[in-house]
Amino acid sequence: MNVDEKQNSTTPPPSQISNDYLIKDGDQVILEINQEKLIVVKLQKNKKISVSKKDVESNILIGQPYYSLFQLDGKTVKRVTQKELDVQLEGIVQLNQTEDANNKDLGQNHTSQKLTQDEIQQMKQSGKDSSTIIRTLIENSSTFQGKTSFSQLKYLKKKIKKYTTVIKVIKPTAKTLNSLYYSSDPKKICFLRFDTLSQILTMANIHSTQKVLLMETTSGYLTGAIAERMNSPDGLIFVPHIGNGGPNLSIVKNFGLSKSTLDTIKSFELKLIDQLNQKNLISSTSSNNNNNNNNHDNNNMDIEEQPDKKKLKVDQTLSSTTSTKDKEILDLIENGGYNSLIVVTKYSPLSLTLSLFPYLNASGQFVIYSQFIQQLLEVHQVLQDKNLAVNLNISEIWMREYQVLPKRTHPEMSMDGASGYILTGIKVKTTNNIKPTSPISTSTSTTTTTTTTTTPPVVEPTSLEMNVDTNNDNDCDKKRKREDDTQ
Amino acid sequence: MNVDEKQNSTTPPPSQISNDYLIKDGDQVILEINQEKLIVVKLQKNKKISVSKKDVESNILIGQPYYSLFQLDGKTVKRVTQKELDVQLEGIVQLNQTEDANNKDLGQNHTSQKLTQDEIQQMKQSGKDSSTIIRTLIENSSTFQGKTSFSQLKYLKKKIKKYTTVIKVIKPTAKTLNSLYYSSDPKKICFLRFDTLSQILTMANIHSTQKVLLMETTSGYLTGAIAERMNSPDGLIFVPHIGNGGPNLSIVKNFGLSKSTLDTIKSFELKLIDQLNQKNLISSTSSNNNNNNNNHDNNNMDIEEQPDKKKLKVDQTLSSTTSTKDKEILDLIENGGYNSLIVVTKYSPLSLTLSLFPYLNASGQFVIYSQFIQQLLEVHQVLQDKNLAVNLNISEIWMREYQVLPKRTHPEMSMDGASGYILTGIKVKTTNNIKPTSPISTSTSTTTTTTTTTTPPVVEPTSLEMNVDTNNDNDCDKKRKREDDTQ
Amino acid sequence: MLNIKRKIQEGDKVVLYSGKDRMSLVVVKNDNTIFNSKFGNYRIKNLIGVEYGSKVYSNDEKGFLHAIALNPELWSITLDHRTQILFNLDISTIIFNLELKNGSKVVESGTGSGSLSTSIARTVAPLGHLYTFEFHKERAEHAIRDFTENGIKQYITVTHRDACVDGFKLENVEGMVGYIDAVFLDLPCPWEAIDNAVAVMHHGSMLCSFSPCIEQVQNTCLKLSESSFQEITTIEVLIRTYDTKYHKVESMDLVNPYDSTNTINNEEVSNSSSNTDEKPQQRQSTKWGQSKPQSFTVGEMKGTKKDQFLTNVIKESRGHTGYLTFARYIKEE
Amino acid sequence: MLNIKRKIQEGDKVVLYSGKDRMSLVVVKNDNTIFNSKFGNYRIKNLIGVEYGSKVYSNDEKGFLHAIALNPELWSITLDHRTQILFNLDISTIIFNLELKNGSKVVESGTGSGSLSTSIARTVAPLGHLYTFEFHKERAEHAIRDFTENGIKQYITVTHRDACVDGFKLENVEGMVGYIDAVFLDLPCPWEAIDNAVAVMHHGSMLCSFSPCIEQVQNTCLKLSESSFQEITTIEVLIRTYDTKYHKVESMDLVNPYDSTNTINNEEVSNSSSNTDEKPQQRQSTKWGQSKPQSFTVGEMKGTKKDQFLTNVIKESRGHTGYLTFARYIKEE
Repeated sequence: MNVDEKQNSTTPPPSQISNDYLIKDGDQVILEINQEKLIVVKLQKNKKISVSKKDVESNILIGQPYYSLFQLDGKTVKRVTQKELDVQLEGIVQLNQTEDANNKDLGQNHTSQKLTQDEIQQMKQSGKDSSTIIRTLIENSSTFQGKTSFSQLKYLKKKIKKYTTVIKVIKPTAKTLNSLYYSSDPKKICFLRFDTLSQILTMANIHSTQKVLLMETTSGYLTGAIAERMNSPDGLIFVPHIGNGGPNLSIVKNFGLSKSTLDTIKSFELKLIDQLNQKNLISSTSSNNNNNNNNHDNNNMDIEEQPDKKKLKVDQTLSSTTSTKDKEILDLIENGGYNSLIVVTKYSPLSLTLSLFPYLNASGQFVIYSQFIQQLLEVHQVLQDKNLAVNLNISEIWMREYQVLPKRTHPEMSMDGASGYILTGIKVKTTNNIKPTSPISTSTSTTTTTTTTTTPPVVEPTSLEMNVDTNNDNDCDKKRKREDDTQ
Repeated sequence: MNVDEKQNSTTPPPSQISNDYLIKDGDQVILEINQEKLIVVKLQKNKKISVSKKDVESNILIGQPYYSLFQLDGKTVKRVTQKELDVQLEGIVQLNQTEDANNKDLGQNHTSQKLTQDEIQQMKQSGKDSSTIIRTLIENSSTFQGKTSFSQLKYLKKKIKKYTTVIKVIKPTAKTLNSLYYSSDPKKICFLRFDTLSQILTMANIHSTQKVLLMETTSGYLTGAIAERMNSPDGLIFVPHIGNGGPNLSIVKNFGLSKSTLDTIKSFELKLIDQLNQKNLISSTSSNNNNNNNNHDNNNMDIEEQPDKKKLKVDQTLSSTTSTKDKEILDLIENGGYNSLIVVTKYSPLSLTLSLFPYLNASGQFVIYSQFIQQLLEVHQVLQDKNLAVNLNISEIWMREYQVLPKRTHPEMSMDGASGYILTGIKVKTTNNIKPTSPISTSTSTTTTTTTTTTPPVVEPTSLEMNVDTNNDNDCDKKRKREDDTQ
Repeated sequence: MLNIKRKIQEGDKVVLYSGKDRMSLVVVKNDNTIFNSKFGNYRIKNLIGVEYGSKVYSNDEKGFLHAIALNPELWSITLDHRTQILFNLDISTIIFNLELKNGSKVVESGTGSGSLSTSIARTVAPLGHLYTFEFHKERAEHAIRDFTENGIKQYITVTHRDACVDGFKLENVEGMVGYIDAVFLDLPCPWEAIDNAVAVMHHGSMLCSFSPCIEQVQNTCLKLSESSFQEITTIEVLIRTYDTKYHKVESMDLVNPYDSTNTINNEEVSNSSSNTDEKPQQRQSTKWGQSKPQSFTVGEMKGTKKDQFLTNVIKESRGHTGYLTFARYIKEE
Repeated sequence: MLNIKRKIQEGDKVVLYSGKDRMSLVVVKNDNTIFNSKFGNYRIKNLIGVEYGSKVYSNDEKGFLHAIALNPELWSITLDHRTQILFNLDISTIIFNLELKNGSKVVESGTGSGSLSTSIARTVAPLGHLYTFEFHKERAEHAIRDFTENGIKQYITVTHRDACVDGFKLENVEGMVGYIDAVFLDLPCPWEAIDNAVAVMHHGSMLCSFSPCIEQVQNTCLKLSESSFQEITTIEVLIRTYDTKYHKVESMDLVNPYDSTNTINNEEVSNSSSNTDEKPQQRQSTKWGQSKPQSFTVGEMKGTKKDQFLTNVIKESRGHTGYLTFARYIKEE
């Protein structure tokens, strides 16, 4: 195969990039204010937005590229470049170039400014631009000249933030919205830090055609992040909500999602799932009373084997109390074909996870998040003891930021210690095990039970601790004794 | 005060440094073999030790400085310097100096050696020195010349380790012994990594005159580490042991401790403490039955207030079953004046901690170690609920090693994730609280009870979560409402 | 790999799972292939028609495995380590911070094992595309084979090229220059490729460079700050995986000096006992699981031994993989 | 600080503890000093004769504090942050890896806040000695004051000197050159002091350099490897402190589809309940503690709220402090 300089024939269609990155009327945008604070606002033509207690015309922003900077200085608002801001800064005053100054003789006393607060306030209200104000402040500072250039720059930057406002208009995405909520109101998004979030999206195998069962109390942030990534009318995001006040998915609107993607988000009351579980449990225990108790936890898992019978039963039992709309939902629950289950809530995750678990396809992936490892331990234990899942892992992410500067490179001195924990795993079928000799996929409960009975010493291999190369496709090490295996 | 160039008058006596760092007859020493393996051996004049299946005369090592290198090559053993080893390495072959070679064309096939295993073995047995053997191997290698200098060096070093043994004689210390046991048999020392260990020694306030209550199953490693640091006849290390087979403190002998320091280590059966707790509990509940149940957990804490009475009682109740030696021990238990309690065992720490806790002085520091955070959580909860301690913290240490090389600096690619957890805290008295107006140190149970009763809404301040400057010695913020305080 | 049916079909790549460190990848063929493992031998063709997630017994019915659907994460675990691969957590972080989604156009250099490429393809498919560049010819060819077998080749263009020298422009591809949403660099000297990256990026698009050594990061950050990049941040992510299982916990039975009603151990056992209401079906017959507390003695002292479900950190953790430097390209006007 | 009696004496420095982030240091004097705090006002002289570890009530009897004995760790927490201080974990690691013990002779530069000096003095006293060097005169003087007040000055010699230039030899001190067991450097350019360190060290003694930036580490390691040092290792230690307390945990009451006998929440509450056998005396009357599970509703759904004793990591953790480079001096013959 000749691969040199030759490419696949599928040329993707060119997309409307330039337009995507222009600020438009009606956009929800993130404003970064003085590199400190992030807010989200909706821009509407001829309307004003409020930034740092000042009014800004939306029209000034609309039509400009995203990530542009706008300076609110004195009484004007105008688009600026970083270079212009740098020039402004340099223009205020010449910094010390010598290495002699060393702050050494500076006491703890910071009152080296000769101007009074009133005088400064007056300058500000007179609409003077920030450069002029700061230059005046420096002229009236008794210590500025004795500082190192590093300290001088720090002083300048501090003052600039005080007397001028620079805003950057950021395009809202899962990433930029995470920065916003994680820094301003982390509780609103269940303290979901970007690294843990990105791991959740990966481990739940999110992609355009996925069917996702999502239990969240992140005010819609997680729903939006998943929908953004799927960006497709071909998926399904089923978001049960607790209570009859409707779902709280308020953050979804900030993602700028297309209508067809938004339509894949379906939210209904968790109560319906709970009722369904109740009905199935009662009917299965009464109808299967001649089987052993191994079966009662599997009745929800053989939907595909007996879809008509099961569906019928559900419809009958619920029909007296449920509306037509509820029936549609029940259909979505039972036949959604969910391959991902994600639980990120403020509640203890065990009951929510188990309640939704029957509707995840076998071989589907799930991710359960909690701030407390103990809560995941409970879920892990139940799933393991009931053999409901394999590849169960509790993990935690440790993230560091670095300062990379000439001669001053080091990890940041403060770090965020708490990114929460996630439990990941793959659901497996617990019955209908495949015997090598039995007719495939027609195995009944009876043969399964027999199989299990004839092999009492079989031990779940997940409990083994072995350090074996995973790239050995044909592990022929059959000589090792059974005892090793069951250790 | 003039501090320039002037020092404190206490000049410490010069110690026998040179002798300390010479290998002596009878020393337990650590041998580092080929920078890979550590073993501990006892050197005795005219006796042989076994290294890599070869015999080495102790006499060759005795009298040489610690950290010296000895090379076992062919049939000889001689002291060498690192420089000599480097010269040896360089002398074998000229490495590639060009950057052209890049290993790119090398397949996975490593069988580029033309000599057979038999031929190599023959060279080795003929007593040829390693340089000669390796030179021959290189001459018969079809790929060596095509490798980068980096790969060539890697190859050389690997071969050298195979055909020659270099040992370094290391002075045993808590640090070097930790490397040894942690790498070879971590279970033996309860998986205690050096960083966690060093934090234990600090947080337990170990110093020359400390009285330490130490419950350990680290085979004496921790006992030795504490004794080494105290290095004094003025301390006391009380090490209860479980079972009547005597304490397992086998590692202590490897520390090279002086007799007077060794004499501060006292070990007796934990059973005696348990019996004492039993007796105290029975006598206190029967004698204090007119008091409320607040008191029964404090009877062991007012030893100092009523030492004679208490001591008498203990002697009486135990006298029928205990020997004279046991009475000495009981005296040590009750009047040891322990200021540190350390629990590092393979057992669940709760029962051991509570059993020993009465004998720790108030204001004394304790450190409890476990590999499982859940076990420390139990201890933390009980100590907190019973108000037995303050400044309770569960912590964990995260340690990284770095490779620091020109253009190749980065944290190590593999790391040790498990250093265990420690619970630290300071014991407090639970009764005999000091009322500002009451006569100090003569408060009785009765007044104490009254005090507690008159202040029902008092809340333990440790449950407060506040972010306050700790350097504010006179926090005058009295205007804040009581509700804030009791939140 | 992206649209797997619920039942195994001929030609599927299936993960045979028998433990966290024991996963094997097999291609299901309708012939007499036998899969041999520690847990018995399995006739592969019997998998056809079996539902994914099923438990499959060995020919002698003594062992079993689970048949699991392949996905990019399992792929990156099971592929043979023919070169240094990026690990899942780095991959997750890269994809999220590059703001990838269905529809994104991405440039990657080098392709390496294809483990990141596979994850990117999953994310950007079907509307987006990945252009990946690999210096080593054999690796490029191997990657093409893998992508084809995994059914994602229509989303990936593999080019054998030194991107530092020859750049990322593909002559006969339209909609590339100025249309690239994200660039990922895993190169010995990433700074040498940054001008070439800029040549295909658009305003607001993201770049990520992965480097193991801090000196590489320093050079890269310098180059980025001299070029038109903003939001330059360098991070490192590490995953701590917990070892979670039943442990035999031994506890000494001792008098509790703070409570006359109890020995400490009894108390402890009842407090910290794990889910005792659960009656798992299999566990009861194994030596692990919710066994009754057992007594033991050391000399004259008694203790209680009990299974507890506990976590601790896995001792041998993966340490540093690399530093991730992210930056956004802001077109200067 | 080293040989504290069980009862508070006049002149003692006592830690008044009212919470992890609320510790104050007071010198006990027999006068009318009042200590004011959020938890009431306290007459300091009343502390005289009180046993350490006692609970002390405020003048109005509404608040209380605990009187705790001072030690180097509490000292390093309570001292005002007049310069960057080394933290406990770094200090522990330094002392252990320098192999310090009673009797060690140590050189330190710079003295800084004296927080490491205090810990070293505790460890090497009474047989050993610390020679500490400080470039800033005020800091040196302040350190001498602190060491005197803390009763450890006899173990420490403070010298105001630029050790990079003038070295560590003290002319009128015998038994220093060639007798130093350990050298600790916390300097902007530690490599400039290494030759001076070697001049006082003996065969087998240890050196540690603490630096925040990797470039400093690179220069230091280079210099060490060019000098007669072996076992050169660079590490970084970080502490994770867990936030451990009662949390109100809310759990939804739902049908357990895997168990007909139970709703999941009931099950959970009984399983994960914390030490319910414990009957703490104070907790019962507070709003926290082992309160009975409470029901709550969200719309038509029911849930159960319960206090659970849980840990999580403290969000605002201390990140990087510095790299620690250790090396052993091996005298070349």
